[in-house]
Amino acid sequence: MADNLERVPTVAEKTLRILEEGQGEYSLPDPDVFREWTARKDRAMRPKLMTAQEAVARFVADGDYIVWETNYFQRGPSALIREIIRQRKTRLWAGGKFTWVIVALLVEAGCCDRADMGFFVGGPGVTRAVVEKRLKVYEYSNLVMAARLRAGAMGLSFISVRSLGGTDGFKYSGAKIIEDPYTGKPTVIVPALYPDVALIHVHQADQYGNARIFGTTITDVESALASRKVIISAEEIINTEEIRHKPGLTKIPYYLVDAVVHQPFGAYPGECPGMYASDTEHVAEVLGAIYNDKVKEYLDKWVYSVASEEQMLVERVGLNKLKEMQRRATMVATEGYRS
Amino acid sequence: MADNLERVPTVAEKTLRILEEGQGEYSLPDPDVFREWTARKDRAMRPKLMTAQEAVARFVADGDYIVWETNYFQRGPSALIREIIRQRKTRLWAGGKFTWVIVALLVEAGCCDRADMGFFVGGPGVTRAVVEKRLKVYEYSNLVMAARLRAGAMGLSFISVRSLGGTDGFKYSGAKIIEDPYTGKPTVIVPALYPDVALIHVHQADQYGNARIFGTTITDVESALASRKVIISAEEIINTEEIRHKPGLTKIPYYLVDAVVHQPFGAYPGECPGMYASDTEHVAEVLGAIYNDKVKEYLDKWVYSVASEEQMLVERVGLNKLKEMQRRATMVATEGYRS
Amino acid sequence: MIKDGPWKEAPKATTFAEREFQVCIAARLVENGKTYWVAGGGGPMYSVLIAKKLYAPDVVYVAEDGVVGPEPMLPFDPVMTLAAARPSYRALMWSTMNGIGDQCAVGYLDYGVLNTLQLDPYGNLNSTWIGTYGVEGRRFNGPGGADTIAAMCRRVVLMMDHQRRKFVPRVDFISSPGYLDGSPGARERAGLPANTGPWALVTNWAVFDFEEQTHHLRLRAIAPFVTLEQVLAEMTFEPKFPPDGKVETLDPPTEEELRILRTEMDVNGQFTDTAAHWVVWEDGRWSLVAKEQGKKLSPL
Amino acid sequence: MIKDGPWKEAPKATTFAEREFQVCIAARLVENGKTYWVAGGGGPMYSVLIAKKLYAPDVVYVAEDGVVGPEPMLPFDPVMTLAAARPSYRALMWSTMNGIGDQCAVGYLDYGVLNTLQLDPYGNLNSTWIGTYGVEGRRFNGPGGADTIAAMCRRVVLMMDHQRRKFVPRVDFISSPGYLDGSPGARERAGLPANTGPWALVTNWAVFDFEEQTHHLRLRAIAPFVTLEQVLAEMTFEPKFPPDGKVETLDPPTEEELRILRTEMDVNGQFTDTAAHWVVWEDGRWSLVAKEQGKKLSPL
Repeated sequence: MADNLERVPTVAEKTLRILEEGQGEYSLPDPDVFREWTARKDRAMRPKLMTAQEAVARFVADGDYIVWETNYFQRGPSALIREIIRQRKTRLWAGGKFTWVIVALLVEAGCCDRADMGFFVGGPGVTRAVVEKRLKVYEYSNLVMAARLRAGAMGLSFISVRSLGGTDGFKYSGAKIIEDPYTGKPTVIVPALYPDVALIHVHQADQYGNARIFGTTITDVESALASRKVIISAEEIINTEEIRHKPGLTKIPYYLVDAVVHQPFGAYPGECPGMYASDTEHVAEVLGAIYNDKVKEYLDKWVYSVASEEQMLVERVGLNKLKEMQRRATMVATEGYRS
Repeated sequence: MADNLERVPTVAEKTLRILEEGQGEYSLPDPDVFREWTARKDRAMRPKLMTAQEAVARFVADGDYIVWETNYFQRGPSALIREIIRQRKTRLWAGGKFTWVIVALLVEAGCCDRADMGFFVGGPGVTRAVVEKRLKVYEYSNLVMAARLRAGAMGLSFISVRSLGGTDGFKYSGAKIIEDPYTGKPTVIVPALYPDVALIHVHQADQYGNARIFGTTITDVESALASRKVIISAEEIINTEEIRHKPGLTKIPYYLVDAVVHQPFGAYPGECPGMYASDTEHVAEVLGAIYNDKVKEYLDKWVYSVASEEQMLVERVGLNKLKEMQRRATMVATEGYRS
Repeated sequence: MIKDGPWKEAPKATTFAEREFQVCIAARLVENGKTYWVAGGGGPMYSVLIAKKLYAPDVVYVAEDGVVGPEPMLPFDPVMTLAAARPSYRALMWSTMNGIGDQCAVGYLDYGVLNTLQLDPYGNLNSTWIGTYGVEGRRFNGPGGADTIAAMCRRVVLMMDHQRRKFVPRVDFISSPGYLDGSPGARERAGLPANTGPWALVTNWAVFDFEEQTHHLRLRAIAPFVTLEQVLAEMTFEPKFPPDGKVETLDPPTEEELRILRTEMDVNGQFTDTAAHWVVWEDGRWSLVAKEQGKKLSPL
Repeated sequence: MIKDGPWKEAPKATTFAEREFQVCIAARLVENGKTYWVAGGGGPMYSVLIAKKLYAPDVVYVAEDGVVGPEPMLPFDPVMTLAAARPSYRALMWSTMNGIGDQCAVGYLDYGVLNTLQLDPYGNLNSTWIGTYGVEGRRFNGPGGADTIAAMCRRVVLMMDHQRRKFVPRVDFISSPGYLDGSPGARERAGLPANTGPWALVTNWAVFDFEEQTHHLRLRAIAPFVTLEQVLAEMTFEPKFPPDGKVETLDPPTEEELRILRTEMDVNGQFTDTAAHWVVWEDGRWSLVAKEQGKKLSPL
């Protein structure tokens, strides 16, 4: 029998009280349901190169919960987002953490009717959609959304966080406060997030989806692990031989990935650190469009009136601008972005 | 008032049942207590270079809970461990995950009277210590110990895991099974681990403790974040200028670190991937000593009879052997270990 | 909290925008040898970077996305204060959002500096909705990283415009936590780490802290170009006062502070452009002078 | 489970150690196009690597420390099967322990292959203590990574010596979970992921699976060099049998399987050295022949 068995003097009760519950809607975070999905994903290394059109058509469905990494201005999957708008997807639920204009664009384009808030620009269009009940917003923060994705990436149903408690956001979230099972103190927990689609723009990937990202990352890895469908857009497609030469640089392994889109300037108008700087005029234009309620005009010009990203880059942006963006990146900081 | 407020149909009860509790001893995982410690650590960049003797004397106290990364054979802090034995520390509690011979050496040396089990060689000495009640062992697994450290590194008190449940180890652990607050299903949770000391051997560090590790890591980063005192031993001391040149390579920032020990061959007899291969004869010798109950002789030869690691390397190992170990590393795989 | 420092002896500026003043004052509150986690850019970031250059060389600036201790390549492109090459330049470490959140959770990130749209007497912040939540008014950008910083950093410095509509008895929406209802242990009951909370508020007119027992906003110092009456008139509630009743007067910006701010940070003149007037030293006293259209303040 | 494959047609070996046979049989059970997470080295690792070379080219080998899909530089130094340069060579990714654990938890690591010291009818594993826990007997190395793999991989292949003292009605200590008490939902009640559990047991004499309803060990095939009676005599409990009662006979190792095993993996002859005898094909039948002292089996 137990020789080193000792009674631990921590929790005497055999129940834990739930002290408070947010009332926001969320999908039931059941890891076993998610595992049924990953069971069906292919593990063999097969080429997954396709166009943005094809990737979005095949892997983004109306009603999906989508997450994207970083934002429209900084290594975000801007090209994929524009393609979603171009294909007029509907009823998307947006994981709006660490982002600026994307939610506003999706809402005004009629693509999105629910959003989990971390940070996104809430101009007149978003306000109107909320007041007119065309958009439901649930309230978290950047890091709490990151924690929810991390819990998903860990295959859990929930995780505890040291923030969100006490805010009004808590009330409109899926969080709870429970008695901590070990300390007995009040502890905030949040439901894991298992998105339908992760959109991730990377510096380099091979044709199978082994992906490299340089610089800071937000929750690229967590999103790839926690999402049912993963679309990678990459500035460069590199050989798998190169991947094997420096395995420490691989952030996302291929078997998580459903589609690889070769999309140079895929973060436009944003910066891709170490490769090109942002188009500051475009940044001002899109922010202005949102604050001045001109999003439809912006979308007409930059999204609907062009058939593809390639056409947009050539006809709307122009090669000179693209070269200038690259030049400015070279002028600043390319160091550190290849290792 | 709440406009997008909806009742979530998941948890109806206002309590959660604790379904089962392990009976193993553990330190109360209170993040706020840990934060009191980190409040006092210095944030300024000050040189922390010192010898292994000094680092162990200053930062390892009798009775401390110690963790180390990897093990005696593979990029482990072998030199620091030997110094702990040499200084005859006592009553240490060993976080024995992903390790081989270290717990057996510590136990036979009289340094250790408690161990959390993940994986360590349980030869006759360890068995005897358990039966004679000189050693208490609490039962986890490598990954559950890693999860406990991760919970510590996240500043939490507990985390849920998808393993350990159903085993006999569970009974001798600090784990519990509770009703999941979201799914209602039985869920295993484990207490966060906040060690007193982390011992981490790295490829490169600057004098302040900004540290780089190449190849796979076990829980180096988590251990550094979750431990009160962090001792880094490094194969190479590099300039901070070099650190700033490739910030993506920094795994541990300096303000977590208390001591930096420049210790070439600090992983001996183990391999340091990309720098030197292991001393296979020594590996056989130490394993043989443990299985054949000759640990005291082994320690006399390799630890007690030399005053320092440097003396051991020169007098017991010899420069030819060290060069041969480097040569074998060069022959195999140096690629990938600088990025 | 209001300390003396090198700014006492340095040449003073005679013309500046109020928001410039605010940033310089916040810079002087920065404690050397501490880590500062700052969400986004703007005034909070500028104040820490100015402090590091002038007063607090051992300060470690940490960006929201996990850039630790950079030597940022100033100035930045508009909006590009995070997750971009210039602000990340020559860092000691590039981490991830959860990675840097972990560092904060275990207590390694000492101070946060945050902008807010609205503030109540207990330091609660609103950046989500002004008006009746979800029904009327205006949706703003949400807490972003501010909720985390407000919850987990040991001390939080707040920055806000000194306007009556912003000092409210109760914020329309608590986006990021101050002392909540101000009662003892309110933050702990909400699951937040112990010994955390707002530490100072810097407006363009005044500096406040929070009374230890009541957690109520307390006036500590005012700008040299406003009166106590003006400061109080632009608040809908009365702040507490120090036990000795003494409200200090702040020093104006130094020329060096403004030079750095204007040439390396606010290079597009956002602070000066959006100001309705300049603060000017004339005839032995400070006065507010209407700005000449299109004219920028010189970078000194 | 027992399939036909290229080994049917390949030249057969005529002399081998039983543990070599066991590894080759386990290799034939490997499913192409799946991920295999293997704790430590030895037989489990060899079986997956042989399979990848001969039968299952799209298999992804994952090492316990998070090396994904390496082209390992064989043979390894003794003990150095993890966290070392040779086993990590030319990988697709180097992860961390928690990082690879996450991949398993969300379901991307399909199979595990594990050694065990003791096994019960429901596939529970003991690698912690043989004897009365903490009181008498012997402490072993603990679960290591096996508990995780046994809990979270979708299917687990077990490897054990076919000895009476190892097939026990109840293991002395459950280090890693099988089907626990065998009852429906027992694993789920313990918090383990749904649709997981032991899938096969490969000994040096036989292959078993687990009956779907009862989760009880079921004999499926035996080695060509032993009889059914011998197999059952070395177990303390009776296994289940297939519905049709048919127990298949396994094919012996092929020359190619053994060549790879001996020249690239078990190069120090640990499997053959520790064997008491060799299995030899002589005079039209298999027999066990006492090993000549010091003589190694040729690498073919």
